[in-house]
Amino acid sequence: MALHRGRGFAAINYPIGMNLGGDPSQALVHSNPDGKFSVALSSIDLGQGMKSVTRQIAAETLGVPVEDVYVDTADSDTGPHCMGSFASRGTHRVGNAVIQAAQEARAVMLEAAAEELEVDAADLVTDGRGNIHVRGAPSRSITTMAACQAAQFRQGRTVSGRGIFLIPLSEVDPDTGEMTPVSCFAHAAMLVEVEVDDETGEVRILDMQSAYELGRALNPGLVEQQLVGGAWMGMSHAAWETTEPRYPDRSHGPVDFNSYLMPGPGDIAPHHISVLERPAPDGPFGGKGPGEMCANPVLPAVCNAVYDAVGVRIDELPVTPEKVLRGIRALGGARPRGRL
Amino acid sequence: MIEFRKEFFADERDDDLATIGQRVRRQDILGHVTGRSPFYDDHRFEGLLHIRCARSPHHHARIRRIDTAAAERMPGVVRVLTGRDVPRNLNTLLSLLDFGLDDEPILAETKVAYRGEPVAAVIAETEALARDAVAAVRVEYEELPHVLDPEEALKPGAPVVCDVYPTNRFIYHGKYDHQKLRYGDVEAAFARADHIVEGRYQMSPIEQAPIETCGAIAAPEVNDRYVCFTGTQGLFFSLGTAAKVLQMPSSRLHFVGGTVGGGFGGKVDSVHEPIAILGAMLTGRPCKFAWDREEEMQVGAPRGAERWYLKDAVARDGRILARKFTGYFDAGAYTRLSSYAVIKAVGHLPGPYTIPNVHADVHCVYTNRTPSTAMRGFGITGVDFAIECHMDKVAEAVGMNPVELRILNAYRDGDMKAHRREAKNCALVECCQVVAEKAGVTLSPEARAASSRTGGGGERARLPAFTRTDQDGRVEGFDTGSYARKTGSAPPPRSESTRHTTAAPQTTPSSQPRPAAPPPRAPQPPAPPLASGQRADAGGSMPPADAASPPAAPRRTGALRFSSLSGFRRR
Amino acid sequence: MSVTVETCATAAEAARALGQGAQYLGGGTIVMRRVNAGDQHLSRLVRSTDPGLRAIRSTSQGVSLGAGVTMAQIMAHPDLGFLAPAARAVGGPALREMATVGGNLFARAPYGDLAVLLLALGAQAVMSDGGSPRPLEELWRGGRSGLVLSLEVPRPREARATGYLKVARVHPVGTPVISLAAYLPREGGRIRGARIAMTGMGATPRRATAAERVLEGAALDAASIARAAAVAAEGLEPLDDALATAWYRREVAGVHLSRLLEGLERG
Amino acid sequence: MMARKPVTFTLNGSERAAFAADGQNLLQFLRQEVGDMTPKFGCGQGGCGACTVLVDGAPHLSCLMLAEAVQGRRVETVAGLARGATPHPLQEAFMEHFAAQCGYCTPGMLMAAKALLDRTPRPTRDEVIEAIGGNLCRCTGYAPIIDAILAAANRRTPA
Repeated sequence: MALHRGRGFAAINYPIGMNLGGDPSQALVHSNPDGKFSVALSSIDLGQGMKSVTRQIAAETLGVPVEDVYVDTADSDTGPHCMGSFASRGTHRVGNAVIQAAQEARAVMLEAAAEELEVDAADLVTDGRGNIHVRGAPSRSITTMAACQAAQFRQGRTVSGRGIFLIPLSEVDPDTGEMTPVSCFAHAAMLVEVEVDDETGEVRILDMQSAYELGRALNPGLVEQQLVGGAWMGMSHAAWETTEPRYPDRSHGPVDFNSYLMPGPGDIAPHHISVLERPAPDGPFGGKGPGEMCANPVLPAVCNAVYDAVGVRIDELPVTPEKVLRGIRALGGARPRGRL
Repeated sequence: MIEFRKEFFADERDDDLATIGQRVRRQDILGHVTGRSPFYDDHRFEGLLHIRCARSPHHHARIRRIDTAAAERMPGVVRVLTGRDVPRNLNTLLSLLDFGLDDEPILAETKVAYRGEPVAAVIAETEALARDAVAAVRVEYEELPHVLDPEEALKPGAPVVCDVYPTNRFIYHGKYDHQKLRYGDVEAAFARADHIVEGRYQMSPIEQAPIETCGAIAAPEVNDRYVCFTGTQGLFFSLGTAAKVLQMPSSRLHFVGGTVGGGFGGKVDSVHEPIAILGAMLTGRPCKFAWDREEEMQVGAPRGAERWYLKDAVARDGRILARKFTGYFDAGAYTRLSSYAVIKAVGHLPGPYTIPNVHADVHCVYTNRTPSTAMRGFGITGVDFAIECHMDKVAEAVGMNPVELRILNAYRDGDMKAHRREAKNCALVECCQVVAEKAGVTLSPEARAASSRTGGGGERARLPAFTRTDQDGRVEGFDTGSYARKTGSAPPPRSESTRHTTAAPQTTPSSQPRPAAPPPRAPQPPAPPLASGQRADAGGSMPPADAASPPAAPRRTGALRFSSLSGFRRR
Repeated sequence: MSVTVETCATAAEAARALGQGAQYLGGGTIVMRRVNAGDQHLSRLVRSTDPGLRAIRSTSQGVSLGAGVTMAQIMAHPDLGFLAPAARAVGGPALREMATVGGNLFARAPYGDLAVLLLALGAQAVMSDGGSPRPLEELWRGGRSGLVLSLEVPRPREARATGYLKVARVHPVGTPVISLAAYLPREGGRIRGARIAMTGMGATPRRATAAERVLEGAALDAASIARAAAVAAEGLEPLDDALATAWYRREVAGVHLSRLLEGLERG
Repeated sequence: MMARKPVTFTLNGSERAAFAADGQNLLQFLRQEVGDMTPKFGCGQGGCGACTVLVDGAPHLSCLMLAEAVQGRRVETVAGLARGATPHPLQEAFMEHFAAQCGYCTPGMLMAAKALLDRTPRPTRDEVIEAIGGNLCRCTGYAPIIDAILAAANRRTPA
């Protein structure tokens, strides 16, 4: 037998969010008397980190420690409207709504502080550690706790804010397809190395080298989660998954995880990720949303790598050992290309 | 193994923020590692009932009779629901955005269009008893010819999958049976190209496979409201759908969710919430409706299969002069979200490259398989697979390094894109350069020097002098605009006529007394556009259609417009 | 179906209780899945707490495995090294704590990662209805009566004589496309009593009799391995399922057999 | 209705007694009758490991185990993993290494990892992979989970 190595490349961009019918999300922010803030959303955290990234966005905007913010989601009685968590819209749409709400709440907090310090609110800054002080004069300061207590118990102000972010409806021209599909794009390039067994058609994914541009990485830990997990899903789509192994025939459809195939912990390949950050002009602190695009380049890169290794084009996913073996047979043997 | 290449675009960022950019622990992580994060099914209810569905064994069949008597008599069975119990038993998800016609029953009444389509829902004391009762539901079917391949479904004489769309195609803007993209003149470019590169690509249907299956628990709440704990990905999407299907003001619904065991697009369809709430309404007890793993895999809507044909005109030096797409989204039996995936895909073409001539015809096609829906990368993943496999073939055709080819054709700031908006904030070139550098791929000095921020605009910002358009796939008589206005108004009170009006597109009005057998229905050639228009109207405020004579509706005109937010302004 | 469960102190009582229409519940990895799915063919389940069913006894010619012995027990047992590779091939650690020898015999194809090795070794089943132990193939041919109490597994004369190979799409835990086991005892360098078995090549684990015939009396070398590989799938009926088509299994059965045998040849 | 059988067992160190319905599996029993919601339903087929609990110290798939079979035995779930308010080293490592996203597979993953570390305090990477081989995660791509388990093993003070 012979094992053939090959490398395949792919590059993609990804539109952030949906535009059909307009794409709004809302947020409400308010503080407890002691200056601890709550963010109310009806957005969904399905693992992507919605609660965590909006918490950081709120803390950054309010100018308070992240520990002083808690995000509550999702309850339709308390959380204002949100389209939902899909289309990589969460960070961008909800994040922007949270910024608007937090800015409104921050303004009240600073007015309250100004009244206590007997200065102009415009001269006040937050230090992100729970203090508000006069710009350039850290000694003239008040804690966010004291400011919020004053607002509520002495001044009768609500330290709260409302936010909405809307990407307006995009009309689509029936004849030309002219439209404004989205507000910003994320980008990725991926080079995958595979090893193909020319007697069995089995493909092993050996290594992944990637570069992802996703706007500002609002939380490097959350970004890493998406990119590592998403690339795994890309591998999985490329060479394992299908609900209909004989598509379009419906026979042999998997009904359990023994027959619905996904790469296990013994199949994963080292993934060397580089993150580029070109802030989105309209993104929250320039953030875009890596949630979906991370999987996409892996599919074609794997197919291109298989071609590079044995000369077989797989244009129908998934890349099964059978398709590869049939291809090798049709060629009368592996035809390594070595183009990369 | 992750690095942050801060040197790129550093001048566009201030990296001195306090919390943003920090590797802060997840807010929900302690709950996750202690097993205390409250997923929808982690809320306990006294006297919880369990709902399971009886499902079609056929790809396509007329329902002659649904007999639930035996099931209802079984121990522990509280109630058996059929379509007649659903206040508005016809819906399409995107009607919340005024996009598309109601085409899918919550519980099938007159026919089933895919294997696994629900025809009855058993409510029982335990899951085991519900399963036993499901096995006792007797349904008489009259099998109909079925079609499973999207291109087969578009051929004359193909079985009609969904009566609302008699040509097995979604209708775009009330004008065409597919979505067009026309930019420049691809045919002229093909004529003068050095290379023509063609390809056919097939994306497989894929299960979102969240480890937590889709489901919801609904219970009567105080003050004549219902609480619904759900794993939905769109809380108000599901709330709005339930309000419409149950003909109930949203103020009587209290949805709780937000902690979901994976979604990946598979938890948008709002299949479970309306039935769980209906169960709670009709039994007065908490009801749980969830899929088991087998249902999740074969009944739950997957990422739809997509088939793409690409044809490129390429110059000797590797510049792509034109790219032509023909795409087929296999929507399965009902629309769900596939109609939108086509729009999103078309807005994405021709990929991250600046190509002066682009042409696309993309069809949302109905077949007799499980309806497909969103999944991570929806509308993009499949066509990106096609585009990037195709780019590899183009690189080979012109004898070029595949990375160089991408950089040469990459879109840059200021370029005009095929959907006629200027590109900005681009970074494809830089991603390619970084990977090449890491992987030891040698690039030419030009490719190494390239930048997303230079070399764009100017000539590349100009719209084509001439764009070839056509009327192919023109349909007459659709006016989904009026449809949109109608659903935009307060839902009419539940009545037979209301119910049957919404069901009117079906050729067999369910007003016929059961178990009367409907007239047999042989495979028929796709109805002419006019008929389809009438059906669209009938789906509107027309009186119940009579089986014998199709509704004679006044022809409407005017293209469908995505009316924004009508579903939401009223809140 | 909603089931009733009867627990018996002894295997003999369990065998009697089985009677008509009842299903024996062992480790649960097969039957409980059917219970969870509401299988309407299940109404009575019978289980037994008989410690004998969990017993592992070394005998003169080999070992006796109670039908209730789990994969984890086999892996942990000092005398069962020759079975460990197959036991480890069954599911993940949690499943192996539950999955039993008896259950693996009746696991739906292409499962049976242990059974295929037991078949290659010529293991025989001791049934509750008395009588002499039965070859596994006889058991699978039907006419199955009573409860499998234990398996008599001959100990390979030489450790080097047995080989095991599992081919799966997912790692480390995956359903077999094919699993292969070979027992090739040698006398004076010649193979005597060759036994080769495969899962995925029939409705139950099956012996590759054509390959056995080629190897019988031959020396294990490149030539005989090639001849055996060429006829590996002869007379077998490869499965057509979600994991692979019958065509694929037929095409690669020989490839994997030769890889298994080459491993044995290298020793 | 079905017969109900009393089951007495130890859950995370404390004696528990509850009634199990005939044919009820351990997962349903723990969640519905006992009220420990930490083991999760993923498939009911033994294919995902989300329901993994320890029985007498060994990992078991609670969805495939007859509830009454734990009579008199010792059951551990993730609810008993922390020592009071102090997270188990595995929990600490999972938090630090971002080893959970949706968190639904996490309880089963943690119990599979605990079973490993209880027997093999210093596992190799391959041993970790083998130990979680029966536990599916759809979010993380496994790498962070493997890293977290190895980190926990290295951090853990010898018991």
